[in-house]
Amino acid sequence: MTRLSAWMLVASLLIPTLPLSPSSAAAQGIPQNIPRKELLILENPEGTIKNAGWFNIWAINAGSQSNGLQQAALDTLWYIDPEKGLDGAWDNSLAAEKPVYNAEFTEMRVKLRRGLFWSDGVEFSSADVKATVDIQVKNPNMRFSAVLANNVASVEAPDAETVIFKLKKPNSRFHTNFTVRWGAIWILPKHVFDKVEDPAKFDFNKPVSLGAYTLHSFDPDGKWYIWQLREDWQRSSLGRYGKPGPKYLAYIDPGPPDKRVIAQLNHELDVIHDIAPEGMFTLAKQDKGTRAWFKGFPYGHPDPTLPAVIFNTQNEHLRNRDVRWALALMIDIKAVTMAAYRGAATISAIAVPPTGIHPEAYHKPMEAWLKDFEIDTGKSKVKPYDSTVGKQIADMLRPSMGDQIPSDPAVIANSFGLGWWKTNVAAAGELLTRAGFRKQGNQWLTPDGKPFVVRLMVEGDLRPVMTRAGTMIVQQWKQAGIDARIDVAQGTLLTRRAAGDFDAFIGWSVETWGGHQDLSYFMDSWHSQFVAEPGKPQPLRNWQRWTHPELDKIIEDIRKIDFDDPKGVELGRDYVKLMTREMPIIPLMAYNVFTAMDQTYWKGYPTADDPYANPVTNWGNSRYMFVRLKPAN
Amino acid sequence: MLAILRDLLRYNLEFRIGLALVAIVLVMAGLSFVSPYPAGDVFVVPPDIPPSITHWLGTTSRGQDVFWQLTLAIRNTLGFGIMVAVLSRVIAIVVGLLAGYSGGWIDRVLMSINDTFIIIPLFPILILFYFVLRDTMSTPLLATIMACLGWAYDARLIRSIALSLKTREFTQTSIFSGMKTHEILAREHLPYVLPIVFSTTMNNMNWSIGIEVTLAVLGFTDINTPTIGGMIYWANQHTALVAGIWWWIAFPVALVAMTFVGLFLLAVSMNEYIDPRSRLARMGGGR
Amino acid sequence: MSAYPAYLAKRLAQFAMVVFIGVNLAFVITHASPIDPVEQSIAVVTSFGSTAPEAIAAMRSSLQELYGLKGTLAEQYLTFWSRVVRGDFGPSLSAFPTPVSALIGRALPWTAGLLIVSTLITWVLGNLLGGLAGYYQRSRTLKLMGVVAMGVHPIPYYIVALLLLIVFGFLWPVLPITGGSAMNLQQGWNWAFVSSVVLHSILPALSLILIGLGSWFLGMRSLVSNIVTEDYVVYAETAGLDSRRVLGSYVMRNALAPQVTGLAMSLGGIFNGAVITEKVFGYPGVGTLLVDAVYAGDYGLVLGVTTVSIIAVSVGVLVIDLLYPLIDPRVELR
Amino acid sequence: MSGAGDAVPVLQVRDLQAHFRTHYFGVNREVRAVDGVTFEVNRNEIYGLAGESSSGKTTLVKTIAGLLKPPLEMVGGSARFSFLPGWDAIGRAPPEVVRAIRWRHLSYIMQGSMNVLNPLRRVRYSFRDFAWRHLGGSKVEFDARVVAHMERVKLDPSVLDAYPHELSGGMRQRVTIALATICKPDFIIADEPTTALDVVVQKDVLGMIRAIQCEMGSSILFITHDMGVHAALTDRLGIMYAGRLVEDGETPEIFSRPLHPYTRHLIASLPRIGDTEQREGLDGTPPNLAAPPPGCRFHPRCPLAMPVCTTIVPAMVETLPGHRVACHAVNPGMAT
Repeated sequence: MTRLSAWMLVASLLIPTLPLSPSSAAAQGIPQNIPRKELLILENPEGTIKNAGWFNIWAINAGSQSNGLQQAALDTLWYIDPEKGLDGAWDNSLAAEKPVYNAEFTEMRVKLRRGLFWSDGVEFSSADVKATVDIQVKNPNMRFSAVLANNVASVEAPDAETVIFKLKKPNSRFHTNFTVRWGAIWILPKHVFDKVEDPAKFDFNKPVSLGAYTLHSFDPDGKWYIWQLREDWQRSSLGRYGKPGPKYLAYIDPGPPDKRVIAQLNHELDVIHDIAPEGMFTLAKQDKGTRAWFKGFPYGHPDPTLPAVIFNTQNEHLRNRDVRWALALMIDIKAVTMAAYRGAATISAIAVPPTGIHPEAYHKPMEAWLKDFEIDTGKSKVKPYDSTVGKQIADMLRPSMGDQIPSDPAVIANSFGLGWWKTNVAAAGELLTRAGFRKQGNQWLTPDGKPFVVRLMVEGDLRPVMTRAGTMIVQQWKQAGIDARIDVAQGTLLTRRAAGDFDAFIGWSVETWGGHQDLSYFMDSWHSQFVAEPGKPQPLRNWQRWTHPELDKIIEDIRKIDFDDPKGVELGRDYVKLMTREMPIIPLMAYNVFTAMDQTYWKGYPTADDPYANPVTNWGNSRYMFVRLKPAN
Repeated sequence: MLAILRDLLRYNLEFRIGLALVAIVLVMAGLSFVSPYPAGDVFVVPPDIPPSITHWLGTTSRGQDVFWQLTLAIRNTLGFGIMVAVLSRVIAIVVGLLAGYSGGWIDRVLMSINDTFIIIPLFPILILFYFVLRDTMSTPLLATIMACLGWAYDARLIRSIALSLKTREFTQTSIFSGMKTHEILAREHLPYVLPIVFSTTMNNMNWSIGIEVTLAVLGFTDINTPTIGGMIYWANQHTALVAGIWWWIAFPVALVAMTFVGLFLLAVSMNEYIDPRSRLARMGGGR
Repeated sequence: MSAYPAYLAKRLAQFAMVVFIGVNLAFVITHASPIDPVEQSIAVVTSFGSTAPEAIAAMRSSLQELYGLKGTLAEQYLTFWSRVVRGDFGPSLSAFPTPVSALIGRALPWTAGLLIVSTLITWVLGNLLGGLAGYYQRSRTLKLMGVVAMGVHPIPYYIVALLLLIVFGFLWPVLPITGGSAMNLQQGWNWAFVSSVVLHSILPALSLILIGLGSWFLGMRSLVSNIVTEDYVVYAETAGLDSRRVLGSYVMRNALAPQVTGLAMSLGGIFNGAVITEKVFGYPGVGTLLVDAVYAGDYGLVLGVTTVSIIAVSVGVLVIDLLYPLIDPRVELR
Repeated sequence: MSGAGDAVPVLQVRDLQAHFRTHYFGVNREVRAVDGVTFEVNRNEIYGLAGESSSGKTTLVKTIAGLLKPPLEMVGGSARFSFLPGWDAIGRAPPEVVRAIRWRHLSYIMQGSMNVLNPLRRVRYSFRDFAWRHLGGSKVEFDARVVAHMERVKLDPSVLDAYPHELSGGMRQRVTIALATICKPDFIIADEPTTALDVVVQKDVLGMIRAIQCEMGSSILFITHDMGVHAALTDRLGIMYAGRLVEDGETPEIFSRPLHPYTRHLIASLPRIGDTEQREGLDGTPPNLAAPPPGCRFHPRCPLAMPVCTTIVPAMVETLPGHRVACHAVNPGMAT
């Protein structure tokens, strides 16, 4: 019996490990049958794609975009880089030059490049651009139908290299629809879509590519996509910059943050889109080959996006400016950046991201105005701005982080930001009192005598950093006597945000170009004409559902001036002042994305030292990275 | 009952280990009442300190002391388990006794429903509940839902005991003496059923705590209330594992494993004591 | 064997009951929901731009029909059933316009494969070892295994999966910790793909096996230690039968019947475990699909996966029930 | 018929002792279930063993058959079979030797025979499991032999393909008898084989046992508490009380001249045709074997009890030729 039992024990231990032996030496997490040296592996932050075989990006809500489709295979007229760009932030991609408007901004004329080909050998021409507009206007259920239908009266293609858009009303920013920030209206292949009966139900598999890469293979379960460099890559718009380094690109779902870190430590994931700050610190410590945007602290790439506490200004209590300001004055931003980013954040008191060229255009010039800015609480007058908060954060971090923390005030201002609102619970109380609230014990009651409940919605582990910021703010509000609650919405945040089903949430309604001072990218959609009624879905970006006559005026003025007109900055500063007075959102900080790049196989990634592109893998711009990457050995 | 406990304590190793584990867990939970830190607050101590004299189990990346956080977490987790156990016990006893005693079509219908609840995969249903209730899904509500789903195994057990009780003489006597059904069930049968109820309580708590941990880790519960699952959830949010903050995950996992093994051992040893068959087997087969 | 038709009828009735209650549960839960799936769905679709009012009205109407929210409660109920019967849960919102059924159809084989294989291994191994432990009660090795089983068995799936992930993905990284197969392999019956699938399923399967093993081991051990005192076992021993034959044909064989019933009873629980394990290991099965659907707020997909998993588990139970007479001819005694 | 004169008994039991030893919840218990039993069974005879339930009959035959399992242990004495020379008890012989003997030379019809057939195994397979290795031959030959044997016990061969639960109690008992006798063993232990059967079937089965025994010339150790059955079937009879043999001898002799008060009581309690008066009962219950009374274990219930009975264990003495008894009242002054 002893022999039998021993045998059984050995067997039971061996059975599970049996298939281990033949291939345990081989790397598990990389695509098979492709030389690793020719392959760049990037994270697809969308994770596992449920309808993997859907490549029709022009259909609503369909398929993956960050799987390489918009980075490697699609193209449109222009790109604005959030950083410096390969050849300036502005890049004429399919277009040969900048857009030309008539004096009234009712017509936009585009001249296209010639000699560009779709991957099936058909030449790209103005007919494709015209079809992109016509097909989507005709099919109202397509992704860009509404914006095109609202703006375009007609589109003409007098010859193969010219497209003329006739607009329904003056719009000096119409070209931005065809300008890639994160993405844009991508040009579709007319010769493919012409044969399709219902373009909204067409899966576009396998996609015909206009970029330098074409689809090689993909996982029907949606975990990986592999793209291959086109033989005729020179016939794509990227060809102008030389041959892309990687012959293959793999966009993969590497799993939750810890698995991403493990994968990069094993050199099975070259570019991580984003991880928690702790994961970034770990990589920096353990993997000598890992490089982030900044060589040291705070590592992350600041996206031209402004995380903020976004109020639902249609909410009974939050429609009152005093209440919103009171909630802002209860926040201690130092604790929030510690909780969210472990201090690795760039704060911003004003409603413009402190990134790209914005600090020069907005933050620094407005410092004096902010210092003088005064609130009248009814009982007292306070100057809430504290210009030393950025420095305070740096000082707070120095004991634990040591030399990584800069001491040069200019560098501190760049990496940690300038000032923010000083925590002032007393003033906040006075504001609430003026709004008719009263305090019972340590509990604020609304004018109708109920506890003042504020549910702060966060996305949970889909955006850990924002969730952490939200929990900290809730704690601070609670300590100040608000019945604040955290509300983890996970993926339903998007729908609830659109439906206005929230009191407040951590997110962003301010997104800018970064490389260009123009603010219309987000602000145009803030016009009161787009604000939905309570309970009805709100169209893009003005999630706070906030309207103000002054804001409408600013927006309308911007529509009438040229994209590069210096007057735009003036209007932008007016916007900042209005936002500061009204506080419909509480601006917090830049969205620092911890994109970690492993230099074991590839070198030449974009970094703060060589800021030619945004490294973040789901941005359309990151295609510029491919032409600069060289094998490490 | 006390004599049984004394005997178990004296002679049964499994019971002793189980009791010791559960006692440690209970002491931990009790300590939460004297926690020097406010329960839900973050950044009250310096973050990321490994276990040391000042912070026995280290501190989290959220600036919480793991030890004190753990005391509260285990209290909430145990409280949840007890809540589910008590509620589901009530359902199980009522259904089990009623089915066993009534017999006939009542028995058949009840047991058919009962078997259904045993077969149905409950986790997707819980997720469905979470999905439609979202942030209105509070801890008591979750406990109630789980109690409504998790009574079936025990109801079946109780029914089988009730069936055997029914044929005993004293039941007949009670019937002849004019006692009503609910009186017979409550006064005559319940005492026989209670020991087995007690032992299944442990298993039921294991089940409900396990599900709570899982739901919490997936972010499907109220993350404001510190629980064991909630601690692991936050640790995952801070990639504690790869960041080397192992104590943030290791101690909650260890404590909850202690809870599980402790409760399980209690259940097993009680069961063995209660079940005459296995007791007989130990005494020597009877033949 | 004359009792078989009656038995069959009883089992089928139970199956119908499970499906009936399960589907009703799904109906009641979704209809008690404070959220409006139609508006939620419209919000998803329109948040990407299209706001043409006529289009929304048309969409609202078709979604109401799709989600069985049109008409009176009774009508809604019937519509819901007809959709369940047709297996039509509408298009997935997070993977629009792919039908929910297509997504489930793609994920189900992964889960079924993982579950069936790991459950079989668990059941066979657990019963074998537990049977040996119950029969050879003095073996130290088997006693030790009993202690280990007792220690591991009550720990929830998530914790065990997490520990395996730490050990094999981090401390000793020899096994793939995410996905269902290696990248860039053609799915099909070729060696590279199949071996990769096996390799990727080891950790998820192992966590299911480790936990499941304990309960079968303990269950079988106590069954066997009771069965060895049964007359027919003693008699067979008395007759000088080879002890392996006694163990095999008399003890284990007879202990199997309740263990088969136990298997049917625990399928639901095993499925719960699979959901969690899949999520931890990023395995492309229905569990991952379900959790992702919740994260994505995909109403139709959540409802579809829930309903399908209830039906799938009931079918599994039914299959076991129908096979049961092969193991135990005394069906009328059950 | 009587084999008393044969030179070598098939079974010789000498001072056999078997105890239950338990250690549970910290309490050590030792139950002397069989305590110094000595008797013989001769070739071609049916030796009956009588006594109340829990008098140790079953433990005794289990000890003899080498079937003890912990916590039951054979503590002392011997039980020699003529077909197992060189070993003083089956339990002490090596397993392979024992395996070769079982069923070939020694078979067993068990108490509670209703449950001795594996409920999940067709009868045919039980025969194969039990007997094929002894009888050998091809499967077809063996099956033919089984069918032939079935006919001898008046069973239809179709029974072979049935499951036990499909058979009636009497049929099942016949199957077990067929099973126990198919190898024509030298020695059969029959432990209460007819107890669960109704009277008519019981008579039928008893007749069959007798007939087969005659035909094969086997010896049977037959246990039942039913004195009527003993009277009808056995050649010689032993009476057990509280783990000890108190009397044995030829059955007619015992019935006609019972010496031990307990035997007398057993016989007296047999119903007889024409009985009118109330039978006199026996006070008290059988003793607790974990703490048996000192001296003669029967003394607390014995109508003839004397002071000596409470202290000294009476010896088993051949009082009359072939008739032994252990009683101070019958054999004054004899002690073990």
